[in-house]
Amino acid sequence: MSDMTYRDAINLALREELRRDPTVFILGEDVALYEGSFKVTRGLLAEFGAERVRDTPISENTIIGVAIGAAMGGLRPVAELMTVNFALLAMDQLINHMAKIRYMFGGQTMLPMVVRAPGGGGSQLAAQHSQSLESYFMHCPGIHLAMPATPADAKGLLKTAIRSKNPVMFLEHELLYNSTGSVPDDPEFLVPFGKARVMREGSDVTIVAYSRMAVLALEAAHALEQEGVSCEVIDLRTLAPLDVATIVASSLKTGRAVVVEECCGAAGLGGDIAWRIHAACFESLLAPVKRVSGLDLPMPYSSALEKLCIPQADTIIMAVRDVVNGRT
Amino acid sequence: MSDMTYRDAINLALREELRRDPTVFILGEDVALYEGSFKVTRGLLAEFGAERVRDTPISENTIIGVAIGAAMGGLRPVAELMTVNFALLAMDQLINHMAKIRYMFGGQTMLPMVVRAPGGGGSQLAAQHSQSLESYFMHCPGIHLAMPATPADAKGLLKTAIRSKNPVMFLEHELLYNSTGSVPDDPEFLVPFGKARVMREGSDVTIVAYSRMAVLALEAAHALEQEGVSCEVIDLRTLAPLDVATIVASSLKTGRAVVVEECCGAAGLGGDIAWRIHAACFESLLAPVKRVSGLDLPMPYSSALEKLCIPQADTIIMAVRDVVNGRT
Amino acid sequence: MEIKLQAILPGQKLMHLYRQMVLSREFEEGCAEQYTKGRITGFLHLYSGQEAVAVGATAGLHHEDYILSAYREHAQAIVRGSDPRRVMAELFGKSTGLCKGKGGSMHLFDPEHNFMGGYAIVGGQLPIAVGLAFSSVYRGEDRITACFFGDGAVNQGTFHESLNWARLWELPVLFICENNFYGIGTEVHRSSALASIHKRTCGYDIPSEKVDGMDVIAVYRAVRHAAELVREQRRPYFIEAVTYRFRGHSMADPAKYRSAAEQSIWKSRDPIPAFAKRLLEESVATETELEGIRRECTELVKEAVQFAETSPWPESSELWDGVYVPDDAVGESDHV
Amino acid sequence: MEIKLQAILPGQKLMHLYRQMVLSREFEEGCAEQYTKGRITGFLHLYSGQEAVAVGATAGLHHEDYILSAYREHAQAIVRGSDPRRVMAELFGKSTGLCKGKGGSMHLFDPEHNFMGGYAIVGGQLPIAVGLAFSSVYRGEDRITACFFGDGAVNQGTFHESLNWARLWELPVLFICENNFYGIGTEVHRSSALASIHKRTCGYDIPSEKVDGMDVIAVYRAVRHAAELVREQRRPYFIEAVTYRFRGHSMADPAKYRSAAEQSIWKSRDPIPAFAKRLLEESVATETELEGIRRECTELVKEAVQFAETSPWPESSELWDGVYVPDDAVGESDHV
Ligand SMILES: Cc1ncc(C[n+]2csc(CCOP(=O)(O)OP(=O)(O)O)c2C)c(N)n1
Ligand SMILES: Cc1ncc(C[n+]2csc(CCOP(=O)(O)OP(=O)(O)O)c2C)c(N)n1
Ligand SMILES: [Mg+2]
Ligand SMILES: [Mg+2]
Repeated sequence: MSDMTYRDAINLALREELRRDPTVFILGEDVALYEGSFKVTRGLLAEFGAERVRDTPISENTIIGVAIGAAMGGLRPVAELMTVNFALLAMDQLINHMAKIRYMFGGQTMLPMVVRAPGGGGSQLAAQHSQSLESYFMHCPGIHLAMPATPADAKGLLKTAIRSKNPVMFLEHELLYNSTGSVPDDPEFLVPFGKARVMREGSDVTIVAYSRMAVLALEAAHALEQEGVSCEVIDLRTLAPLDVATIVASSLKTGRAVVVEECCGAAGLGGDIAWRIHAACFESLLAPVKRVSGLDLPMPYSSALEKLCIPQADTIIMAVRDVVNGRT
Repeated sequence: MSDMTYRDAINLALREELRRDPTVFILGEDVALYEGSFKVTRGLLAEFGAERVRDTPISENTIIGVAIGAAMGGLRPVAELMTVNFALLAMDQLINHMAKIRYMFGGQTMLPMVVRAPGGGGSQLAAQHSQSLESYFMHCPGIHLAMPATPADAKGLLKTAIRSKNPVMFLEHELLYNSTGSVPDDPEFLVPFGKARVMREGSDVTIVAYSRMAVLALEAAHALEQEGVSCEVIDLRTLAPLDVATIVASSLKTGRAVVVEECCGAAGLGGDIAWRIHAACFESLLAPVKRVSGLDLPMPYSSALEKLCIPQADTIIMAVRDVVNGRT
Repeated sequence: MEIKLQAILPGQKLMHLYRQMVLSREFEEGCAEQYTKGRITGFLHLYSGQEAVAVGATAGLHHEDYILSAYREHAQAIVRGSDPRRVMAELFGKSTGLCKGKGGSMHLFDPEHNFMGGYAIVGGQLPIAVGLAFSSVYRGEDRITACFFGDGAVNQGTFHESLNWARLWELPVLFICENNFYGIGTEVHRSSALASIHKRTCGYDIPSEKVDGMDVIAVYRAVRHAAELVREQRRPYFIEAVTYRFRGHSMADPAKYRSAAEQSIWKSRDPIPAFAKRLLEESVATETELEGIRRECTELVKEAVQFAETSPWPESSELWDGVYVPDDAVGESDHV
Repeated sequence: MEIKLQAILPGQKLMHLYRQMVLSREFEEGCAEQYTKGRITGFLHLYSGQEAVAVGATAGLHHEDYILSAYREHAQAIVRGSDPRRVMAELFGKSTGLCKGKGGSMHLFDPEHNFMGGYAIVGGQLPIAVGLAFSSVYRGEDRITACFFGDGAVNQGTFHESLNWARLWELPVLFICENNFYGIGTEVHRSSALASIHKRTCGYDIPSEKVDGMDVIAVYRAVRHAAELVREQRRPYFIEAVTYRFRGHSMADPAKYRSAAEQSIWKSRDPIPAFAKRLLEESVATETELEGIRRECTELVKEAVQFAETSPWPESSELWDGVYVPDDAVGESDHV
């Protein structure tokens, strides 16, 4: 075990997989010489050379298309979109192609590729640079969607993603890059997809979250403990596949649930999860499932406004209190 | 009142608004000379000329960008995307720009524009041409989303959309174009946004649907009547704004609800709606809210497989039976 | 003075080209019939008239070279070697289809013949072709990637991004634009600022040329030459093949936007009789031999239809096959 | 032999250009200071070094001409007439900001001055500019649309689609590429197959030229001439202004990818002292006058900072303002 940042854990995963498998290569805007806009690919050009760590033009749709072609040709591309906002320029290749190619070609090819993209709000980057687009990818069959909350998961999930034979969207959170945690040194450390992690056990309320929201949920749970409310916190790790069993088991146990999503609430993935809890735990729920979501607004720039749009530990705390007190 | 097809009702709405307001113009691939891939714009070039009914290159992202610029410059563009699948090539302009411009510029401009796009599955067009992408647009604040089920609503909602000062996604269903109904002749006939229509009153179960799914829901309700099950069918008409009040009032009355969506279930908008019912009617629900969704699969081509992926009247009937019988 | 056919290719090979063009035409006309009978559903885009492009180009490539195309790709797959029976079965939506009924007319795929797919999003195949070419270079393979697309595709962003990228990374991509003058009902000069498509590569420093797409030998020679350049220099090249589709955009299109005069001029240039004429004139074949080929192809298409007709529908149990690769690490599996 | 400044523009106007460049520089350096103090947050992309482009170009346009830009657009807005105090307040996120604190550094917008926005998606403003130009033509207005973007933007699909479209529809768009040789850390020849950017318009039949973007007069003359062509002929035109940013891509970038030698060559061509020298040499101004302008601009920026500092934060009640236009027919309203 080593203590390291989320950023370094991702860097380590990339490094280990580049070492392990010569078909793995990295492509993206400013990933090589500049070492990544968020410095996630630091040192990789130096170690692996310009053949395997490749800067690209600012052509997002083609970055994904090239990765698709390369994967079809037997390589294992790891593409970086500088931020997830730019995935919107690549939706054609991501959704119309990457997600559908295997199926529409009758299972005759596979696309072992990963698309990494940092996202989320909270740095006053305004409407075009602060989106949480996870619902878009969860809503698209044919791809997996991983969203690590901790450095260890960042490493273990990314390694699984790179080794997977299926296309994986791997969404990192910009505000987690500097967070630290202990990370297994074992180069065979993998975190399986579709297995949520119970971050904290509890008996009164289940909080379901992912990525940075899981970190905030844990914070909220600590605070709530002082008030005598015992929260079970579930970090989903992957949204597709979704570990419904763990969510449901916990909700059945506690009888109350809060689902936290950073993305907008309208047609957000939290609705799907909340409905699943409702449908599976209908008889056992002591209160309606509560959702904590990003506001249905383009993100405002001003720090004074931005913080109102993104779920905070406090928002989660209030939601838990409501659920415990039977308020809707 | 005149009997006409959904296609003709849309054509009429376009025609009336083109006549009424000289700032309205139409652009899209093959909308003018070819009169539209689905012949929705038939006769418009002849009546309004090549200045106002304009063919474009196959450049979807720029079709939307040009419409945005034109709207910012004071016109009222009605852009056609040949099918909604191609909206994925334009997500940058739709989501990063159209939806955010007014807000990020502090409300100093407005974009009175409409993006029309046919969509939905059921014609054996396979994975890249059969998508139902409404959740993507409902999940994006800053735009309105209308999805008419009947010829009258097609006309009235489109006219409202064109007159609106806000950007509207107007999603038509390919399989409804030939459906017929009576449509008010009044050129001032408008259907307001955010007001669902109770298509049929009932007392046992509420079925919430939209677009073609509402037509199927009504069919299912007729069949269920024979079994003595009384369904209230709600056609949402617009998904954004969403008429939560009507959904909740009906669900409170019947105590049971089925939410039907043609799009994939995972992170689908039906989850959000089902959760809203659950949250608002927690004490009154006699059974868990049931969802009927498109399967979480890329659409297969073969008619033998395709029909399994799309909700049918029968699927809705079974879901209603389950809800009535308390099965989950 | 035109070079004699047999100075370009041996007689057997010439006959093979003829046969492929005839088979393509017969196949497409067979599809039209089956569509009219309601046995083929969905969109159906036929290739009749453009055969010289697929046939000539494929002959100029190596079998291990990758080929990608758009949705008007039956002939491209068949010419590459795909079994016409399985192609027809795919169009019928049967489980014996090339893609098990999952893809249909617009999504043929045959990795055995390095036919890397038909794509239904205009311009969508271009970046993928660039990526495939990159994989070849990365793996030290000698193959090149040929990517077909239409005149309508050249105004998509992907065209621009892909050409720039292919040249920048020095990738062996042979771009082949089949200019049939129309994107559905829109004539090329109404969609392209510069209607002479091969000239559009100037902004990417990619050499290009225009070739008569109604002349199978012209296409063959241009593509063979270009493919060699691409293979040796590891650089993209661009060919505009000028051609014409004899039918509407799809079976749903009566194609009223084209004048009768225009159509008849092009029909008079039908690549199949034109090539037959040369074969006869230069005594490569006799009329009897050509007739034999035509009959044989008609028969093959009949067989294909019968195969498709008698093949089973996919079982509902096959529905979930082929979404994901079973993958333990990922903790999820499907039925493949 | 160089034409004398006053043969090009009257002395007062020349002084105005100088003042605008100085104000832009002072503003940007003021921003850097405020960023370091933590008062400006988010991404901050400064324009220092490129002033001659915004100032020269704006002087060559009419005030009713539309201008759009990317995210490095403070100077473009201010030069157009936006109040520096309200621009600074926007960067602070205050409610007195140009966009009420909703947009920030990357999204200035000032319709009063026909400044139609800063956009943060590389290449995103190009199609919008084409649409604005179309609206002018449709309404019979005489204005043209000038669209600024960087060398990094030319490989986006939107560049291609927009240039083709502008030429096809014959729209009055003046494309101005500010080639500062880098898209973040990637030098132009590592992203563009054809690094000479103005040559890339050959595929669209759009005339283009390259101009020295460190020379405000050269930019002014080129843009004035181009704008007249665009206005009269109703056709697009393309200018590549070769320039350099003196700072990193954003405040977060130490810009280590550029050699000290390269930087110092470009700094020696700083457009502000270069223009000052000419103004003095040709006796358009005295050193005292120039000094006065510099002091005045420093003062203006100080005022702007103070205005921003003392302005109120947006109230949470303002959060929902400006999403939708209140609109009865639509059955929904917001608080605007
Ligand atoms: C992105 C996208 N936009 C629009 C369409 C609808 N569409 C299908 S084919 C076509 C015309 C393409 O013309 P061209 O590239 O010349 O090919 P051709 O049909 O002539 O073979 C269009 C617009 C599509 N399939 N994909
Ligand atoms: C679509 C998109 N991709 C990537 C980015 C990240 N990004 C911001 S600026 C930039 C470089 C742009 O370079 P250039 O166009 O030359 O403008 P400059 O910064 O030099 O003014 C990149 C890649 C973005 N904002 N938008
Ligand atoms: Mg064509
Ligand atoms: Mg630059």
